[in-house]
Amino acid sequence: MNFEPTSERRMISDALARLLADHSDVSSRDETAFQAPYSRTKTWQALSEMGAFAALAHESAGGFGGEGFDIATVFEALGRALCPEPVLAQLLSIQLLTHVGDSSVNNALTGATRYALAWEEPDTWFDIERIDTQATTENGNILITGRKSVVYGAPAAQRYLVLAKFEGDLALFDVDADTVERHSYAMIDGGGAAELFFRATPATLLINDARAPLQLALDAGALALCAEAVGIMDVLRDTTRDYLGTRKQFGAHIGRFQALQHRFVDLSIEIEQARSITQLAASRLGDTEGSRSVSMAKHLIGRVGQLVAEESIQMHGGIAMTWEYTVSHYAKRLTMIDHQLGDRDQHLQRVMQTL
Amino acid sequence: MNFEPTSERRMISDALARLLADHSDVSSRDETAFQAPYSRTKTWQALSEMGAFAALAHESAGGFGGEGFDIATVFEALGRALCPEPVLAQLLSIQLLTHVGDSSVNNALTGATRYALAWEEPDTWFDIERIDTQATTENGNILITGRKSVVYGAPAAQRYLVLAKFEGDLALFDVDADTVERHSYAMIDGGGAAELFFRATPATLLINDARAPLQLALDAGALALCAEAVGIMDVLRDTTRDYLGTRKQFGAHIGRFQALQHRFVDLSIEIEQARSITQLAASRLGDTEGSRSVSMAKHLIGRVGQLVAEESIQMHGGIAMTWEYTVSHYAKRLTMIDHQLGDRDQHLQRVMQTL
Amino acid sequence: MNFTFSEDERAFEAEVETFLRDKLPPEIAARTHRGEEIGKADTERWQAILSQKGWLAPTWPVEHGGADWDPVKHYLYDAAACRAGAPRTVPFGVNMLGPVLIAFGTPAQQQHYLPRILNGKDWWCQGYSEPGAGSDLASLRTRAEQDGDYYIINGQKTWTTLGQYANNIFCLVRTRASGKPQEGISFVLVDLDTPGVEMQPIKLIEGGHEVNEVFFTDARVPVANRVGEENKGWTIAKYLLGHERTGIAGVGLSTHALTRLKAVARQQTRNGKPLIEDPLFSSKIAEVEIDLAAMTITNLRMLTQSQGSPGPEASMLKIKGTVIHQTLNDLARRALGPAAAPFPAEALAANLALVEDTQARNAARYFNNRKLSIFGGSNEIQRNILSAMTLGNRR
Amino acid sequence: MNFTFSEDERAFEAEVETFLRDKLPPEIAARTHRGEEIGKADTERWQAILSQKGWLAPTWPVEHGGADWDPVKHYLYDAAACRAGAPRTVPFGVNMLGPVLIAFGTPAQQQHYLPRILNGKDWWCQGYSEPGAGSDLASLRTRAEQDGDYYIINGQKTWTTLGQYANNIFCLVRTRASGKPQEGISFVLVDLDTPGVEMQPIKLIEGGHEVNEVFFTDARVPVANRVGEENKGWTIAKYLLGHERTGIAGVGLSTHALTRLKAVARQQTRNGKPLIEDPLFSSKIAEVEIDLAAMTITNLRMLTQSQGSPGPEASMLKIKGTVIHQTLNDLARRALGPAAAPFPAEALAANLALVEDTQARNAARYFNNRKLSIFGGSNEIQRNILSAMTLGNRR
Repeated sequence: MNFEPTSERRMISDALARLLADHSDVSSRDETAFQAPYSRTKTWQALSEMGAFAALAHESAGGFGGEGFDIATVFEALGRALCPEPVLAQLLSIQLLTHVGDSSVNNALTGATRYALAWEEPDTWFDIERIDTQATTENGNILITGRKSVVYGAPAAQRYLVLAKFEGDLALFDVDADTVERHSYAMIDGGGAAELFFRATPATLLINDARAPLQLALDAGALALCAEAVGIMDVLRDTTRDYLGTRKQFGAHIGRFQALQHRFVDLSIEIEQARSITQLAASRLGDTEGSRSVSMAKHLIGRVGQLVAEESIQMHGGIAMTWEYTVSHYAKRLTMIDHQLGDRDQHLQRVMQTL
Repeated sequence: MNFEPTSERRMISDALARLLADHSDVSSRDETAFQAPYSRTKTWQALSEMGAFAALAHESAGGFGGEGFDIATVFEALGRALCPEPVLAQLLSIQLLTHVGDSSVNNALTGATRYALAWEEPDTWFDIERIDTQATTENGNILITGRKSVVYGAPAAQRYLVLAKFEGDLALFDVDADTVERHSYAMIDGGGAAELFFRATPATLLINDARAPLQLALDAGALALCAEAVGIMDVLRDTTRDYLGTRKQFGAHIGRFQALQHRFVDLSIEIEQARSITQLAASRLGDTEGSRSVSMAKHLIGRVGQLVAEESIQMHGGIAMTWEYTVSHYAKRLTMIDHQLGDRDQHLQRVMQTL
Repeated sequence: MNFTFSEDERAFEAEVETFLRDKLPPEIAARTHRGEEIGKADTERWQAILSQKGWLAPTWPVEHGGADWDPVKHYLYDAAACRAGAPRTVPFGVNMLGPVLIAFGTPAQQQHYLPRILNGKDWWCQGYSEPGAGSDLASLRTRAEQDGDYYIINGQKTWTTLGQYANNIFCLVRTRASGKPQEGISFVLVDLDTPGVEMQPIKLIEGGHEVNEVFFTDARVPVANRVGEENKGWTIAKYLLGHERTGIAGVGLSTHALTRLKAVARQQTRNGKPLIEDPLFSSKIAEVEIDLAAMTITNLRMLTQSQGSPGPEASMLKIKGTVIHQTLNDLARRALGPAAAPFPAEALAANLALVEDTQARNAARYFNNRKLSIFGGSNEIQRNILSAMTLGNRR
Repeated sequence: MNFTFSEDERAFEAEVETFLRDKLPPEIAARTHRGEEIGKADTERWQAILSQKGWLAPTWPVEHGGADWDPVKHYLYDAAACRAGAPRTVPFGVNMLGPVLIAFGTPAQQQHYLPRILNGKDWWCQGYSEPGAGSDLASLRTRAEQDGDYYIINGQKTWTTLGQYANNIFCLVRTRASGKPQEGISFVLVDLDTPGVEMQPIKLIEGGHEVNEVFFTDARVPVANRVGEENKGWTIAKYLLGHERTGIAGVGLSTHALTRLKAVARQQTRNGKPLIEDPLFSSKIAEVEIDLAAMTITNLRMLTQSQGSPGPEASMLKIKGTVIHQTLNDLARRALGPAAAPFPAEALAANLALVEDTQARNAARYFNNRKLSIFGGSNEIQRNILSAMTLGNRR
């Protein structure tokens, strides 16, 4: 066993930190996070150039990473910088395109082609068996009809990977974004998503039975969200620690108040637990235990994330209730991570299935 | 609405406090609580004489109380004194005998005849539909066969009220304790119970379809346990408060440490909530909302009871880990109340059925 | 004890329900249910209706135009009003300044200001908190120096709720620099049109504008606008803290929030069944329902038993009441799954509603209501108050 | 990072398992699984077996007869030992006094005492806590006054675990009354047969006898029995606190407790189904399983990354490790329903077992293990230590 990150991963982490400090400092984040297309071309290109996308795929697929720890390294850095770029959408797509095995993955890995995975529908959240979008063949062409909802990264995407029922299976399709009715909006925690309406929209079949590769992609995505959350939690802990040592009330630094001290300690412990379970999931991604470990991690991240978000706000007091103070945005993002790719209860139920 | 106890109930409460201070002071409690028959005749008679049992039944049944608040008054006082006498067994029996309507209830109300309700069986805890004990008719006599488990109050009882399957129904029977194989033991929190083995034991049929009256009795019993818990919690809170103001560590009373102060405050608030939900259940006992309100109360008591027991021990530190110090016994009893007449999860599930 | 409502109480409840059915404008109720800000015009419209009925100031004595309700009536009104979607009465004039003027004001102040609160001529806001002194009033720094019949006020107030609609502000200001920090504070009334008074919005975590900063730069305020004795403002502040108990537990709001939570849990599906049948989620609903049922009794019991003398009850009710309300908000957010995430204003404008419009702002409501345990004396401050009363914070 | 075990580690694990299968007496394993006290004879029997294998003192350097395991090997041994039902090594000699002697003892002390720990001639117990000074070592009052080559010791120690089996005790005693309270403390070794040393049992909450009080009345102890400098015992105490990290999280014990919890949840029924299929209960099992999975990594990560320099890790591992273990105990108790209540000794004697004998003591175990968060530096003390390190407890 070895608990030290490799030097390559340390380099990626450092490079990302520098890059994101240049491109998406928090004070100017509003422009990207809350204005369409919720992505800044310069940042995206810089991410591509430093290899942030290529790090998400194995060498065999043209990347130079693709292990759980590689994904975690990238997303932890994104979380630390509170970067609203839709890298998660690209990760999910890279995972699926790798499985397809054609050349499209190369364009995804350079970031030249931007993808979004359209899978969930209103009221079928995280429940792939209830997907209702239909694909049919007409004159040799495949046409898709249905609505995809809260599609992360869709506003900036050029192509969609779409899950739809097809000849009794759950299949994956490639669709040109220009052919789809798209309604984009910001998320409450920043970043963009869209409602997509497919109305006999032409599509290319990529995978006939997509369940297994989809599960692998969703596991990778959930792991990425866990790592993003860990990055956020580290920032919130450090910011709260500094605030406790700076802010005075009743003539003393509030960090002197034992009730807050003990709560801060409990918070710090839970953050270490969140880091550990994320590392465990990273180490097992793709294994037979992979899905269960990811669910363990996503559950704990949901539980600890809420604690950290709420306690960070509470220990700061009023200032963390304001838009101007970055803690509010970190807390919002951390909270809403539990709404993406399955929440704590859904993942707990998966763990409960094999006690 | 009126939140003041009636003067009658206040009198009963005061009288019980005096009586129990005389008869079962905590230092000598071990003798009663952990030695067969887990009841002291003198205490039982004194309870009878001051009307503690009669207060548990309506005037129409020969008592002088019987409302939810009467039951709560008696058991809160028993809890405060940590009295191990099996009054709960008598309450359950009085409730059922009142329904039968014959003269046996009079002997129960004076305490002259001591009853225990034998309903649960190994592995059918709190699940009356799984009762497996059978009653059959042979030559005009009813005979009961089966095992009843953890029958509270059985070691001191002269008669058992027994639930058994009879002609497709769940029926209630009266059985002479001398005709039953009984294995008595103490509970970990004091007080006695027994395993009862019925082997074609003669019995008298009391109620053919006992489900409804049994539910009423169990509701009354669960309410009684809630009130007992409230009495215990008040003692634990006061003892902890006094300890925090007496014990010194690091040169100051430990009550000066803000982390403990805040936890003590949260404890106190939850105890008030426990009192409130018990009062609510008392006010509704027997109503259409009665069972649900009792389940709400028993759930909250289970949840808060554990918090109060654990925090009282933790805030005291080592001394509360010792047998000699009464906090340990109060905490044990409070904890084990969640194991009687349905635990927090079972009652929560009843509440969930009608959200 | 008797927990059934008396005939009188039932009749009152019926009267409240009739009144709300007849007089509450449906478009206002709809906005309340959607969780939108109500705005100045509609708030004033509704408060005028309430005032006409004599119910705007339920805790004031009748001789000052109040309704003098007991806690049970207050509870009954509150619950019905929340069910119906009536906006909350803005508390600063009615529930805060009013009782202060009645207890400490001169007859002239009472005669001038109280009717103007009731008839809506004045909208008051509160100038207590300052940057760096949220819950710690003793450390406030806004100072008032006397210059003849005027105070010259300099300093900054913050977290001034709905100040953007107000024409007046009551402030705690420092009138003496020496001595104990609590002792040099006075309570003064300031017309917001006074030159040198500026208000700026604060954008909150969820994007809304409900609080403000107020800057005082050589603002001249008549000494006659001081309430109570000079340097005794601390007494008034403490009086207010103890007086704010009615409604502090928010039982009416939470009861309605529970109803909304159950509604959304019936609408949403999980694993092909209504979310309300999911045991993990429904157990959370049941738990908070039980907490709230207990709180309903705790609230009435404490308010009834301690009428007059403010004790530790207010802090208890504040702590547990806000925790319950926040838990309800939390579950309502989580019930929506991914549909909680769209930024409400935009998502609704696109007319693509993923959920009923009364539920669309659940995440925003959750984030906004993190304030409940911070503002108005944080729950940590309340725990300090309580432990001082119960443990004596012995040394 | 690489979380798979190396070939070397796997081989070690296999060796441990073989050793336990071959050498652990089944009757001892059965008692451990039942949660019974192991007693003196069996403890000594097992520790002799361990010692013969060279595994009794896993953290000691090899030159002193230790095994010098790294944290991963320690974890592997621990997990396998708990699964197999091997008794825990009594820590006072091996894990506490041993390292102290190695770091602070004279060569003579090392040569005399270390082999006697390994060969079982000495059973050590700990004299730290005093009545009124549980976790607050600075306030201890047992005093040692020098009289020629002897200390005359007077005072009282308490919470002396398994003292009834011991022949020796190591104590913190006050050798100087003046100055800072921490500075006048010394660390001395006392033969329990010394005249003036008396031991009395303390009965614990669940009825068991595992701790004691020790009374010192003019007990004469050679000054040569002092370890380290006079008045510098505080340094040793702190060293020990930092050194006790291996195993402090109790991952092995908790892992086995989780296995037992799942077993009982499969045996018990609720609503006609195995309890493990009850969503409310099984969600609690899953939650604690997740916490424990995380703790397994946290434990190894912290022990590996901080080897040598004791930091805040020990406190973190203690707090969360004990909370997890107590949660497992709590669920195991609750799983039994009414069957948890019979007082174990009596109920088992009557041969009426309601549950398997490995589960019958679940309630007793729960109550007994409330000690985990109190003894050995309460979790509150650990939080103080941690916050001093991370927040600096700035003023």
